Amino acid sequence: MFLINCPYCGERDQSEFSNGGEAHVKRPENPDSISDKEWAEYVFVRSNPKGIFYERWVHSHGCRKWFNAVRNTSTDEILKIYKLDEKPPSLDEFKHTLQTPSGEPELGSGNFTVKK
Amino acid sequence: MKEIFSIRGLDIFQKNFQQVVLRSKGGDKFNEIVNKETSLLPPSSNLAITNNENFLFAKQSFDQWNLFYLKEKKHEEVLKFISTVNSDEEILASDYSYGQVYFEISGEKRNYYLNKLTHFDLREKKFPVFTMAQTLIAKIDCSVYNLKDKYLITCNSSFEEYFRERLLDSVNV
Amino acid sequence: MKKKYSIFNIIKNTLSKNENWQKMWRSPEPKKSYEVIIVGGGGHGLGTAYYLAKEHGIKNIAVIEKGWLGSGNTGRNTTIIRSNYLWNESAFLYDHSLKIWENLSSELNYNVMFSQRGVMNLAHNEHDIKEMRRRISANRLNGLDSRWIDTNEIKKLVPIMNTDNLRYPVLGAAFQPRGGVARHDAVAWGFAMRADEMGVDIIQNCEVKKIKTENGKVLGVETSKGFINSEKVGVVASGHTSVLAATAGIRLPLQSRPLQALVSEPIKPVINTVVMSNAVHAYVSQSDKGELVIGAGTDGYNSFTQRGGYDVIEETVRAIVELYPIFGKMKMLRQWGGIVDICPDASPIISKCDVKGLYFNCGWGTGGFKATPGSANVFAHTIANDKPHKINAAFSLDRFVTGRLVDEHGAAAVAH
Amino acid sequence: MSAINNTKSFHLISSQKISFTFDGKKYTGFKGDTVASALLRNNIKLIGRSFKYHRPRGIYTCGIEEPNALIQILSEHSEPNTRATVKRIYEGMVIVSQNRWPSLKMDIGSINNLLSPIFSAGFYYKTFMGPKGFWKKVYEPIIRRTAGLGKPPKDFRSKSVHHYHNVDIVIVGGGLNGLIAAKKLINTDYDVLLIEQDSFLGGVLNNSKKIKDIDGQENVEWLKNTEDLIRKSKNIKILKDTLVTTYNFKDHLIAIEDKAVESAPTSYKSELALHKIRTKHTILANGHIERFISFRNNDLPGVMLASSFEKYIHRYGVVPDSNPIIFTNNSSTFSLLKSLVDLGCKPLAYIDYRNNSSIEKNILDFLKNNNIQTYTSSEIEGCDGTNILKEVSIRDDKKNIIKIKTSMLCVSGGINPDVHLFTQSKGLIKWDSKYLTFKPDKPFQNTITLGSASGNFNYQSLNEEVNDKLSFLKGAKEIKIKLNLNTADDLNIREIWETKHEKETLWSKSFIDLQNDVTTKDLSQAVSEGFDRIEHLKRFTTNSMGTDQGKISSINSLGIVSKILNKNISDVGTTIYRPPYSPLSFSAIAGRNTYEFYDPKRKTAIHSWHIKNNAVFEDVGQWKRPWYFKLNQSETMHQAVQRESRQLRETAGILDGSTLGKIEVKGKDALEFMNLMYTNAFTKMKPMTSRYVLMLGEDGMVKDDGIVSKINDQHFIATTTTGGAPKVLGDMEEYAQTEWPHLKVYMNSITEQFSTFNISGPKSRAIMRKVFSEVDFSNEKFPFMTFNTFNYLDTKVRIMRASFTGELGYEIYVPPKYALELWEKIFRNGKNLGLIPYGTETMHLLRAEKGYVVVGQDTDGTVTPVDLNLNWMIGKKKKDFIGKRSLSRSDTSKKNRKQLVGIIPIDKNKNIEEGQHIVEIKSLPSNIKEPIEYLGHITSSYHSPALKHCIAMALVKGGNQLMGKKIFVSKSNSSETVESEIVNPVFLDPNNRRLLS
Repeated sequence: MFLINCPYCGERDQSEFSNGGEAHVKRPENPDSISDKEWAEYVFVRSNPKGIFYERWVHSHGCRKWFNAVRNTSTDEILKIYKLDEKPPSLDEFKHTLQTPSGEPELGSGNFTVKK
Repeated sequence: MKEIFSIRGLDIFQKNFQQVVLRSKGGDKFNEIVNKETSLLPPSSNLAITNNENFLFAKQSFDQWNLFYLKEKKHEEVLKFISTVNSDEEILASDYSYGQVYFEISGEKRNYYLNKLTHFDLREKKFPVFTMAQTLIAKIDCSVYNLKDKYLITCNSSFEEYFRERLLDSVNV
Repeated sequence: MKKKYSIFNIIKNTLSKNENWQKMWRSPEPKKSYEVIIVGGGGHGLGTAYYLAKEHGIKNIAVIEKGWLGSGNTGRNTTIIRSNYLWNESAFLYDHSLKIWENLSSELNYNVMFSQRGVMNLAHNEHDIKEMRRRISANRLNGLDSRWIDTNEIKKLVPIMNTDNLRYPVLGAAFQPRGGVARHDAVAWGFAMRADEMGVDIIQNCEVKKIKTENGKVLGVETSKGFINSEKVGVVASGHTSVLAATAGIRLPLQSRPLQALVSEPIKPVINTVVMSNAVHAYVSQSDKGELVIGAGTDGYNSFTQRGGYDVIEETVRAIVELYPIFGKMKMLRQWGGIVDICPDASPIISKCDVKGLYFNCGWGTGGFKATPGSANVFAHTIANDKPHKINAAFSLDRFVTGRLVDEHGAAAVAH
Repeated sequence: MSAINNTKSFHLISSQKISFTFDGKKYTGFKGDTVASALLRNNIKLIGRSFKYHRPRGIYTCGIEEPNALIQILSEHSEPNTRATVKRIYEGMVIVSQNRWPSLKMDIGSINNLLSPIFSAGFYYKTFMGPKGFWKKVYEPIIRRTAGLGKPPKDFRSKSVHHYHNVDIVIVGGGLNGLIAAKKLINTDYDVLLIEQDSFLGGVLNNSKKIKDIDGQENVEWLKNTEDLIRKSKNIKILKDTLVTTYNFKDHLIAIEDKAVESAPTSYKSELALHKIRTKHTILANGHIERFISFRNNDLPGVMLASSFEKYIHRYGVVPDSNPIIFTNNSSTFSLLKSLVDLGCKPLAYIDYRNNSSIEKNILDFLKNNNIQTYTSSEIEGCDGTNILKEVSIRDDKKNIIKIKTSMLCVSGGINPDVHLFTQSKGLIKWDSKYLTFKPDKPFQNTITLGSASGNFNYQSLNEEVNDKLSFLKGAKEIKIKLNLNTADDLNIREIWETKHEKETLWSKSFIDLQNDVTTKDLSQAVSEGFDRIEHLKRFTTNSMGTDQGKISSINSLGIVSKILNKNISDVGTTIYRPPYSPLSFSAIAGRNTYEFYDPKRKTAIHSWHIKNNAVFEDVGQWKRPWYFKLNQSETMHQAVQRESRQLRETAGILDGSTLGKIEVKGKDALEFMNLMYTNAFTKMKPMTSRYVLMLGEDGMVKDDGIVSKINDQHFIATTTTGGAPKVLGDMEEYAQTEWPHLKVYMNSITEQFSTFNISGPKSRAIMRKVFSEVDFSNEKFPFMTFNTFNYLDTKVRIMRASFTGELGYEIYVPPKYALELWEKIFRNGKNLGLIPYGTETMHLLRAEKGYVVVGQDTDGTVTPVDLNLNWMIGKKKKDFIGKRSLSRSDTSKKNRKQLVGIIPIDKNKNIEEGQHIVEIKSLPSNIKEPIEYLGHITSSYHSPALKHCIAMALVKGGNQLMGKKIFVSKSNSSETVESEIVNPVFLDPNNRRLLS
């Protein structure tokens, strides 16, 4: 249970929010013009990175507003929150925490106890 | 108004207000329409509350306001206002008058008891006077208005009995 | 079998002060090249290597594990085994597995303690009843031992259950007597030992960093111990599968979510079956050690941290204290989390993909343990023959394109 | 050599006598005693039996780390596995020992101890496999019977409460370091919570004689003054009897408060409180735990940790034994020596593993001056005794074995910072080769460790450490505490984890996990079988998996394994510490969010009327909905539903539909938005008309249905199913905000703002006319699927002509304040016309007669509108709507998908069951082995009072092509089937004469 800083209501317990999966996945504008495979990609396939993840949240038990977040899925740390109409931050901003694709972060992962 | 109980530093009153939920991007026209009805300007900063003796007006999000009629009017008058507002196609006004229940909670131990039911940070430095918040209390969606010496808490009326029992329970157990 | 276990062998070893036990598996350094590489040393991966060696004559295999054997979901789950799924495709797959379970201890000569104490799914409302009656009927036609039991029978099987004095009363249950639980670690160890005996190299503490491909074909894997060559790579890495797939440019319809479980302090036997409830999210069995093993739900966001939200634990515990009044005086001993990979239709993927020689066994979500031997068995077939076994044909990747999903949560079946 | 009372140390307990019962015998202790201290006072040392071998077990420690002394409290609903070392006694308490039969002294289960050589690690995995069937019938039942420690408790409905806290700083531990940290924060701007697991603050000041005085004051006096100072500070709150068990992400802590420490919990309203704390900084000043050393029979009652022995002296005023033997490898035992000598108790012998030259001179002098038999460079080889310690064997510096008779042995193998919470927070720990222990290194969260919890065992640096680590806190005061020490300066420890058995036999054992009976031999056997990773070792041997989670022994097992593997301990690593720190009550976790408050019961505005009129309720989500109304006590559900259905089609019925979701949608682009959300086309729809609508998921499957009413192109009101309401509103908000922000549209939930009544039946028009006399309800003025708003009292009601029963019908939307009044008015007016209330079951039956689907019953998330023959609801000219694209995929568009059909039995007296399947064979094998193909399943089935036979709906493969086909429907309790026919699912009034009348 982490904390999420709702851009409209302030910092609240995560239990007030619902996650909306990967951010910046645009619904195809002309669904009829794309192939079944492309459509399936839109409906069913989302990135699932270990590390930096651009995702959506909604303050479902608060103001019901959607917004975006950048979170490190290997530690759950939220690195940035931004509104839907704001430009997504560049990946470079998070280079220091970037652990993708598969490495375990030294700190904050579920897997290490002892310092090497 | 009915008193639920006053005990051990907690006083709870149940109130009957009328309420209108307004959705709009704001602006002069919106201000004008509501000002005419309420003699209030809608608060412009998010989560802020303004009031006079007849109305309480809170901005709940960037495109949403809650208007309370503190003094009960004939329902048709409220509906008339709603209909006036709705004639503007850029605003949605929905009547919330009798679908919500209203609890006024005061007493020195109100934070202590409410924090048996909610994780919400009620400390004044986090929840300033004359602001509002939407959060979970006793596992249901509620709005809380910090009116300095008391909180006004509202929730859907289907939860009325449940919510009242939870408030009582928080003091009794 | 080189290592033969029996009571006589235990006594013999006892007399020699237990100093002559052999290692269950070797710890080899990886070779330059293998015929097949399995990525992931959990039950599914080790089982796959075992069946490749045993049934398909392939001995030059490496199982590569980032941590230690069984350190992922194999060692973290609540060990429930059943096959009473709604759709034919699922029922056939899970029952294939259940049938292997029934003979697995003697097949491996290693006691995986498969305990067929029965599994019941409780119904708490009219909708549950309708769904379960439908499922039971489908199960019966598919030859599965699934039946409806009323509250009297539930009370007989689980006397400590409160069926009527609760917010959502228990109205009956779907019961599968052949279901049960098993000793999760032992499954991994048993498969590992027998695979190792047939020449499979089990390489622990070796992380696969990249699946190397060229011209649509697999070349091998880049690991923390160097590059290892192989024309066939099977990925069975549960929560990390999509991360590995991404290194080969493959996007899978998977999301990795935290799933938590907990155990109570041990008490004398009190609950002699597995009880699951979807509506109030509580499932409970009692281990042979006496601990109540309790499964909680998944969190609603992607995470690789192996920890979930505390509120999810609370959600389950408040349901079980109402359902079992004696639990009011019990205590939680340990809680932990794993990473489950969830498919949009709550069914697994056991499939080839666009890259030749690359195979995936994933998407088991919250219920993969029960499928361990069956999944391993058909996955080995798929890798060896480069085409699916008829049992896993429906669990291919192209179902998301055609729309032919095996939608187990659409059908409101319990996912665990 | 028995226990004596040390009344000089009675400041934490009172001399008030308390009597309690243990294993049927009455004992007396003092108010403030734990069960353990009271039993020790009574010279009781045998407390329980171990898990596997049923060996006798006593009291090993004086606190939460206790692995052995677990008891069952009969006077508290038979709570099992309670630590005798923590639980306080109260008048009338009844406790029993665990895991023994028939008695603690004579336990049949101890035969396992004789068989123990073959019960070595991994025993179960290697045997019990044959012959076939024996595992299930013979072995497993036997194994299971031996499971568990305590017996199952009795039913208990707790009233535990939750408290949420939002603070700036939490200090875990009210010992010396915690108090000093709190003192630093007095009158600062930080909200501080100081949490102490005991009933009193002070830690080391209460536990030992290590500190002589502090700031020139007696320990007790300083404690009192300091606590007063802290209490006076408004920003600091102290929670006593509260244990922090869990350290979650974002400095979220869980702590459990025992609110019933000194009397029977039944006399309290809530006996436990769970604190859920969100803080900005967490100061861990939670101290350390002493560890033991493994030697032969180190599990015998009478063996105790040295610091625990000293705690009993100072905290509880009981010297467990007047002349114990002490075995140590470090200097921390010096204060125990002093404490004993101060009380005139002379240890029988002092055995130190260190050699003469490395022991501090003041210790050696003290031993010499007090004439205590001292063995240096020596160790305990083992202990002997039946049920209780009788004799110890010392291996002296010349490897000679010397035997001394004694009843108590105090052991210290060193001390470990209590890193459990720190590692739960995902901080990393590091091996300290000086103190031979793991200590906190890098925190992951906002964690600060202080004192021995940080691995700092040196009191002299206390001021410096606290001032340094807390210097970043604004306004924190500089601290300067003057300590006058009474003990050795440093730990000065020498590595030893186990001692060698003089004579190795099959039965000789040194324990590494006392509760789970894991021996040092088990560890080496496990390693030799290849379980050389610490997590494997734990799982194979069950080491540290007991209720104490190996608090006093886990580092020892690492030490032993590192020696076997010839590795550094830091390379062996530790297993992951799992929350909670100590077992946490399920009742406390649940708090008040269970039992009557498990889930809110949502009630409509006319709930009270339903109760008065004998409604039987159905749970639909959180809502309570009338399922059917009982005419009298003897009427069955079937009778009631048949009666309600018949009467409605004859006269009229009214249903409380208030639970249906209602959403108001408005904006310049509302029309376009609605066209995208639903399958239906709204463009040509006339204002003030309504339409039956479907909503799909992007996968093309039906997710919800309802009625949309169009006020104008900018303003719509949509209804949803009861269960689907939040999801539909959520989806609308999501698409409006994230996918189509260019569309100007707002939506509000108005579910609760209107009560909804569905009145239908041939007499409904007549009734409506009586109730709303000014309204023209004629077909011409008020046709089907239109609506309007009318004045009613001082409000307005909206009336829509719609029906889900197939009869003429109206839906009335009224503000809840006026609902009950209107409902009663309708009844007054409808009574003579035969109006009855009806419930959801009758609604479901009546709609089935008309072939209307119920989403969630006739659909299951795998059904498209085409499958339901609802093609007419798809706005085919629309370029796009949610789910449209999915309908043209190869599988979704194929011809022989499962389609909704009607089914009727050939023999009209026969019944078809919901959920059964449609097959093509007349009778099924009694024991089905090979799968039998089926065409589909029955989604709905009712006995139709209108048609006087069973009608059913089914999803059948290629069903549309099978009209008139004879098929068979399986039966749940028989291999017989019901011969049936596939028909059109509209069973009644296919031309809608009734509906449009």
